[in-house]
Amino acid sequence: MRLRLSSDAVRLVIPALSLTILLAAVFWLQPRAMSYFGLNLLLNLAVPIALATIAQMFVMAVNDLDLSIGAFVSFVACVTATFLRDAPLVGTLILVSAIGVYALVGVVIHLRNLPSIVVTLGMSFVWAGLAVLMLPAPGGQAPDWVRWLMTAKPPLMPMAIVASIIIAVVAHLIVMRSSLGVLIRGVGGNERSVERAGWSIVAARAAAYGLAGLFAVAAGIALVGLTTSADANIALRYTLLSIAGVILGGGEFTGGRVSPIGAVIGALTLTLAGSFLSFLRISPDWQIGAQGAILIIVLALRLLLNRVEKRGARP
Amino acid sequence: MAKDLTKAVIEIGGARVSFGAVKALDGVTLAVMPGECIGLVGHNGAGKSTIVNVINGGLTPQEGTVASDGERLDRYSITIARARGVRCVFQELSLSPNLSIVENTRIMHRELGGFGWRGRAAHVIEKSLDQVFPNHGISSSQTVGDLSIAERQMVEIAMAFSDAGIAPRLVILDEPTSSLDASLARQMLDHVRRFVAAGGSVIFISHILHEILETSDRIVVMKDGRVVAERPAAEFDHHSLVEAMGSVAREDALHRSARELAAAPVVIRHQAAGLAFTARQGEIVGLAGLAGHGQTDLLLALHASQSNSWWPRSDSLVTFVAGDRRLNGVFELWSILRNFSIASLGDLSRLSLVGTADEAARGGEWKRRIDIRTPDMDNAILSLSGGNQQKVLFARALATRAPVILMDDPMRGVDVGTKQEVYEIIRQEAAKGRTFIWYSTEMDEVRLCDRVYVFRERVITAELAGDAVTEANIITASFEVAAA
Amino acid sequence: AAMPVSAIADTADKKIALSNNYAGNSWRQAMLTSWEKVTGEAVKAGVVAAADPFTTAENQATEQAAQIQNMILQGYDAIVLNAASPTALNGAVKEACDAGITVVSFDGIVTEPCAWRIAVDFKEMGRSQVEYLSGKLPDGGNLLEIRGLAGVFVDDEISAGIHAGVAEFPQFKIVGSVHGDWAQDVAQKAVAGILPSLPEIAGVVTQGGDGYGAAQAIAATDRAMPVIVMGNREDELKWWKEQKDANGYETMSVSIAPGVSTLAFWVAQQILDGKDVKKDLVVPFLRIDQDNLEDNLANTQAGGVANVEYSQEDAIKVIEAAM
Amino acid sequence: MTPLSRLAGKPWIWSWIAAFVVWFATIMVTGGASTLGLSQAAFTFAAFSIIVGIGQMFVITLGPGNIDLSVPATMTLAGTVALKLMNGDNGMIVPGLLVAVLIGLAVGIGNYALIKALRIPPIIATLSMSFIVQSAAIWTNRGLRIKPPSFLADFTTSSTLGVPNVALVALAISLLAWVLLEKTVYGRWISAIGQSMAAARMAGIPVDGARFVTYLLCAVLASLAGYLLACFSGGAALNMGSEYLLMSIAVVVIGGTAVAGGDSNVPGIWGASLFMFLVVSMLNTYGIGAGVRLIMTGLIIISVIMLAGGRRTGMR
Ligand SMILES: Nc1ncnc2c1ncn2[C@@H]1O[C@H](COP(=O)(O)OP(=O)(O)OP(=O)(O)O)[C@@H](O)[C@H]1O
Ligand SMILES: Nc1ncnc2c1ncn2[C@@H]1O[C@H](COP(=O)(O)OP(=O)(O)OP(=O)(O)O)[C@@H](O)[C@H]1O
Ligand SMILES: [Mg+2]
Ligand SMILES: [Mg+2]
Repeated sequence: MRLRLSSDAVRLVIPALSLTILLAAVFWLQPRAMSYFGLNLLLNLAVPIALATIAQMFVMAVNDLDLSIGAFVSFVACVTATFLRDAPLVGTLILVSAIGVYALVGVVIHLRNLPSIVVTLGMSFVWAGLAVLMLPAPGGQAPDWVRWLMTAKPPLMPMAIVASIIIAVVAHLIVMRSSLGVLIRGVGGNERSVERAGWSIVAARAAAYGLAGLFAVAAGIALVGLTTSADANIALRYTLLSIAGVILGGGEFTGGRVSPIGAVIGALTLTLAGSFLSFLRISPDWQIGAQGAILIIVLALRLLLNRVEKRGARP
Repeated sequence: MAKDLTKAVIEIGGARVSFGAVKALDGVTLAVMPGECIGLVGHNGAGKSTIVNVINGGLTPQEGTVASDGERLDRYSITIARARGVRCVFQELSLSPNLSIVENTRIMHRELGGFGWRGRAAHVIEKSLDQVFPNHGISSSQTVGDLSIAERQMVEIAMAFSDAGIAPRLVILDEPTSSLDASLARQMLDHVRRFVAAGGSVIFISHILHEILETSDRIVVMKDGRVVAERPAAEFDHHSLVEAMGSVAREDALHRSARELAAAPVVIRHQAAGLAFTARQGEIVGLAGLAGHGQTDLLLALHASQSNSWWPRSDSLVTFVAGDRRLNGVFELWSILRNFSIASLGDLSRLSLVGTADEAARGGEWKRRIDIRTPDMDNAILSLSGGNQQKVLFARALATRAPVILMDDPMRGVDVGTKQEVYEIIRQEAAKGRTFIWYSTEMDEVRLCDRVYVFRERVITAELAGDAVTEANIITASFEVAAA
Repeated sequence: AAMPVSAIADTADKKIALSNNYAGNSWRQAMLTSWEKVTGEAVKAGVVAAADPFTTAENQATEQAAQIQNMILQGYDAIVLNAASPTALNGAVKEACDAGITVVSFDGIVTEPCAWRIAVDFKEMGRSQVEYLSGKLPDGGNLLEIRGLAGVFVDDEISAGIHAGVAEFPQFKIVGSVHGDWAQDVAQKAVAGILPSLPEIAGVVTQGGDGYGAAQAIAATDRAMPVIVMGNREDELKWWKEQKDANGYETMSVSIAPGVSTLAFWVAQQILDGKDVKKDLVVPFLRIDQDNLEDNLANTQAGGVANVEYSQEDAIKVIEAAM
Repeated sequence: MTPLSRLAGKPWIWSWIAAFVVWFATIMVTGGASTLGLSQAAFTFAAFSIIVGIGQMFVITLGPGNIDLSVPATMTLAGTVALKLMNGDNGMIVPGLLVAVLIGLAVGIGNYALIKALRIPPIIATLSMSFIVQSAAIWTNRGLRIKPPSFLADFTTSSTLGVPNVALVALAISLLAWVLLEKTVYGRWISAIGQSMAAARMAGIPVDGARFVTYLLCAVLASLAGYLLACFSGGAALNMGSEYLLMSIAVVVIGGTAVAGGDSNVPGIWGASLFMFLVVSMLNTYGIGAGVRLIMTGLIIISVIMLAGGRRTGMR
């Protein structure tokens, strides 16, 4: 039998190649980055983004879109820098109930058959408001254990890479290997047939949103570990970043086609793209535009590789 | 089995279901005994799919009872039905295309969970596939989206017969063969007989009457939400069955009129691997061969070569009748009328404003001509039964002025009576000079064509014309490697 | 200006970077322009080897933290920083300090102890507005407060100052408060929305960049024009001038000068030069009054912001004053 | 069906009800004295959201994943360049408008080129494009605020018969959009594309042409809104469009347009735009702080969509 790459594998090859090319370019521009210390500086801020991207991926797996992730991660960051440090029990309780609210949002969206975009848009205001109430001005401080975790120096590989690998593996196990993951992706692929097989779609959606909440909480905690303190607007851009990360990683908006490993790679790619640009030293007027250009180039690369793959598939 | 053989696996008593003003089921009573295959036939919209949905627990009738093994079930649901071994193959794809076959098996069998479920699921589905379709060539790790329609249907059928702890007792097949070619359909029907012989029950819905006649033990005929006839299969023949369904059987409809078209101008041609493809004015050209061997691709290529995706063309050469209506046929949010008129808006508009009066008039005309069963063309398209939706797509294409009509197995799920009417319309339009390029999985339809191209492995391997268009020739060509 | 020879000798091979989190308004653009002008000359004169400005695509602490980390990798000797958040960059700033890099923050300062801060007393900026109004309107009256972006440190500070001022001069009462996000059009929209429900307004206290929007919104109604404290934008000053010429309108204008980036540059240069500099420096905010309006307006670029650029001597003076 | 229940079935009715309730709650604070002022302000500021919202609605109608995130940057660039060109000269109004429209066209072409030629999902393509456009805006005049021509400044800030002129412009655009959507072949096309691109292609619809025109339309409406807003607020600012990113999406979806595409409606955009302005005004009027105000805004949005919810399938 001819070796046939499954569509899942192809989905992964392309983002991985883009990341490699970008990494090579960064090393070429800035050889100093090619060290334990350099890699950590280059990639540690990708860790919370990767977690947020995985969170977004869970929601996208059930054909929804979460526009509240950025505000939610900011909210979590505020909780982490205040309650979780000063009163760990209360802080934990708040975070657990926040995950509960996330799951509840999934339930409401399903039961009332609402467009997820609008509900999560509304929720983003709610989370942002709660964050502003908690921290009207930036402040707070990361709990020591969080700070320790995010600045740990494991042997051989910097923390940023170790954490990325752990996130990818855990998410892969949940989404691609477990029964729950199959169910969640099944809902994205063909909701009606999953229902006909006797599963509860509400429960599946609640689980997907709950898992998204869980990973977003982890993102917020990791972020505070890196920044040492929080503010109410700290992660607003994670909403778009996480969507871009899922897409860069080979995920799709509909049909339950997602790839957790790809999503982590996508998040790393986005972070690296920013560094690549600062190493290029572009005129300040065009620095913002260059960010757009690099996104375009990375995605165009995806197209190119797609073409090559197609040609290979049809002899 | 120690169970009392006289007790029905499932018994529906006096079921009534209405959707708004439509009475989909009007007091249907149906008992399925162990070890029998019931053939369920009826025109499009007769209520067959609805009764199926009642039996599998997906739809609670507004009135009526459900009983199983002599015990009345008051709270019947999908879960209870599955626990009692009721399985269903739906017409529409009911696998998740983004999941692998193994993962779909996991979804279908809730009891498969626990550590190492992948191995068990693979074993379950492979065993069933091997049993139903020997030499199927499908690997259980493939993603369903990468399979052809026929392969997906095979997987679904195998899924319904698979046993992962709760053995299937009643398998409902709602037009399972619509995308299968003759040989695969044969394998499935043989398996149904084996299953029934071993004590299982089957409800088999099909518009291909010979399949029903040769496979069922008992035939139930439905019409307008009621059971109008119920007799052992041996007491029916093709003619009487069609009559029972309320259509007039026209034997002559299934005969091709010999026509001499060699002198007519060629209207469209295409060169891919294998023999060149041409079609002449007024010709009905068939595309045959095993399902999924490149026929649809040719139609798509012809369509793409003749249409412009940037600029509207009022004089398009081709129009298309979809077979996979969910995927590329129906606009689900729209009314029947809008679905019908979308391809001929150029003719119905002035200064690019749509003339709604013209549109309604044209819609009403085609509703009559092709008998779309609906009280009002402004109803949602999804309120139509599957077969009637297909008729709307047909009307959409015929109402355009395009001289070439591409048909992608468009009769899937269309009832016999309607088919005859459509054949007649095709014949008339062809006589007026329109060209039909017709991919079909049904031999009867292929035999209606003036000329037939046979596909194998995405290549045209044979061209049959005139009296050479016979079942034997087509089957031979389908299995032969290209002579060139 | 004549450079002290020693400075050239010690910092000629040093590289300084500007880390900026936002470029989307005229203030920031003026800040970047001043930076380029002053540092360009300094680089040409050989005072430092490089002074590269960097701006993030989005106004987010996370992105700026990544930017600072990249600067560490690029081997800059000093980072001049206008921070998106006083605390959220502390992690990155600490990394920079640990790598031996001098970090000087200005305008948006950071709390990390290893960094230098060139701060403006934002609280005082808010309080002084009310103080000014108390002189102009001894009887007091109702005030409308236009705030900046919720959750941002500067917004909180100025607002706290304004509220402290109101406590000090109890004849004033804040009857409405809206967020104008430091943007003319947002302020205009927010003021127009709350205005119909407000009683008569005697004064409008602002945070800069929003006075003209408030004036536009009020002019669209038939209310009497209250005293609007301006924020040094050219269009605000011009409007004020027009009003002054037409009906003797009186107010004041206060904001931080965008050129403070150049002060931060020189301070960084001095630190690299081995000067002992205190961690906390204060610069006065730039205030325009009725009598110096014309001069300031004449010196301000059309469509820009009233500005002051600093020289090395100015920096040395500021440093010594703090000692 | 009674007329009332037919009305309740319209997807746009809920945004209107919500706008009315909020309006009423706001004017009650002053016992009704602020009725006229508030209404005029609401129509004035809603007009800008309406114009960009209509463009966004056309794009969203194209189906899942279609969205234009370059709206704010386009507004900024069009406003900046047009005002720079006009330089306060009343004689240059028409060239200024033309330049704004040209910028819209250019951005639209760029957007669709990325989507089509490079197969980039629209959400990312337009986001990338917006960065480039924003840079272009910075580069053109580095954020200096140039005054609009006096005629335009007067026109955009005054009213005709008590109705703000910008609202009249929005009304004219809305009527055109309504005709386009409901009565023309093009409207049918984009609705069909939104429901199923594959089916639309097979039905002979020029899919690329229709999508391209839609992205053009959205960008041109954004540039028009930028032009008007810059004149209205006395000069273009580099951040003047940023509010309209979430706003343009919010007014479309709150207005009852199906997020999954294929089904759009113009009246809802009006209701939702008025609502979005009024809700902030109401909370400001009640003196509610930023945190609580944000929470209430969110909860109100969710309540509106819950009331209007329970829609047909396929609308997620
Ligand atoms: N969900 C629904 N809403 C409205 N009407 C429905 C619905 N489901 C079925 N109907 C109507 O009920 C009747 C029976 O439909 P059903 O699908 O059972 O027919 P069928 O016998 O399966 O036809 P076909 O051979 O075309 O599949 C039809 O008139 C159909 O229009
Ligand atoms: N979303 C929906 N809204 C209304 N009616 C629906 C909807 N989905 C399905 N139906 C109706 O439910 C019935 C069963 O649908 P299904 O798609 O299973 O038809 P089918 O009979 O299996 O297909 P076919 O007739 O091709 O043979 C049909 O009558 C269809 O019109
Ligand atoms: Mg049916
Ligand atoms: Mg059917």
